Amino acid sequence: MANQLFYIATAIALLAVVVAFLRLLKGPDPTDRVVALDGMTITSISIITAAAFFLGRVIYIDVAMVYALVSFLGVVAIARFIERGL
Amino acid sequence: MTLGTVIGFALILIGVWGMLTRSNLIKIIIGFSIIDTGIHLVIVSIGYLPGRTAPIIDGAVDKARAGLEVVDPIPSALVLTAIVIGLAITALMLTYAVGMFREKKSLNIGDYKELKW
Amino acid sequence: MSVYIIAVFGVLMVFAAVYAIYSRNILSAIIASGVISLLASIIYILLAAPDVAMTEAAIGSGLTTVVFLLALKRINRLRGTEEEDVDA
Amino acid sequence: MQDLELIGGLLSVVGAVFLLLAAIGIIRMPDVYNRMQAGTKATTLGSILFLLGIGLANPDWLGKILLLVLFIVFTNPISSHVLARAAHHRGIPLAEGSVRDCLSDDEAGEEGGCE
Repeated sequence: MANQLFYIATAIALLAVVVAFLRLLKGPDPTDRVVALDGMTITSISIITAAAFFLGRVIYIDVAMVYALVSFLGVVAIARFIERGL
Repeated sequence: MTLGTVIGFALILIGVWGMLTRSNLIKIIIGFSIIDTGIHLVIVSIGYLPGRTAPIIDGAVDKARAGLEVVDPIPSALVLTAIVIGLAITALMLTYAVGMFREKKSLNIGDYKELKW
Repeated sequence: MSVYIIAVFGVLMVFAAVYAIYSRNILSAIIASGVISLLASIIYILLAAPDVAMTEAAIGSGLTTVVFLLALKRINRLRGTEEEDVDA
Repeated sequence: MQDLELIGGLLSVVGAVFLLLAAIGIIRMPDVYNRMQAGTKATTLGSILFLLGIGLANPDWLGKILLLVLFIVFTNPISSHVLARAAHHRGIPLAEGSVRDCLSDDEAGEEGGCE
């Protein structure tokens, strides 16, 4: 029962990634694309943690931490480039 | 897994197409980095064995039966080196692009007709 | 479950790669190539290679994007304008 | 123990619904600033609920998951703030129906009004 609930939650999160990706393809300005990238990465962190739960390895959560840190630094770097040229 | 191989080859083809048809120097370098990602994906998916887990021995893997439970770690190690070398090659190509732009004030590859400058 | 996740992210990667080649704005193409690396690192986790996933997320997505942006800043300074749009 | 897993699963489904609503907000809102509100606040709440649901279903991992939640809570508002400043500096216009632009007023040296 509980496992089916987690499967449903992961499927909804996958749908969320796909919907946010449409804005990345569509957005008129690079700022829109960075906003879509930010939303996609936070949703992907949830999917990585769900994969760690299904596969039963705690080591995958460390990857999620590195992913969060690096995506934050990337977003800050692109925003600084847009604002005053890095 | 076969699916990873298919995605990797699709990325390689898209990267080759981009490198051959675009005329902007930075677009060519982006095509090269897409080819790089595709090759890494192919090598990692060749080393994957279905139903097995990551080759890191902790509480979740039995030490005595570890050889029967983990995937092949050699392709992972090779790709780990290849990623870092790919970054170095990308940085070198960008350095050449900046130098060429400083010389002729153009990013179009059709403007560079000499064999040396 | 992991087969479906790999299929969805693979299709997204292919679309992002085609967009990165087609786009006329260089900054958008650089963002798209960063998205390709981030999605590839999730596929590496599902292919049981967490060390490769960590390295790809740190170097392929973070450092490569920063190196591209640095080169673009150099080129814009040499050109003398602030825009990042370059004709393909 | 079975009840805890059930509660965790329900919490994860609620968090995933919040993530989906955030994605729909990213694609439906009229301009960059509204998209940023939807894409940062709702994803923060959704991912916190999702991760806490997994942590309740597997209590051994609760320490690492709490660390990840703390990390998301610290970094997500900062990236939203930096992006909003960059969009404003770039000169992207507000959507129709916006009533007040406090950052422009502050840069123009206008007194009062915006807190």
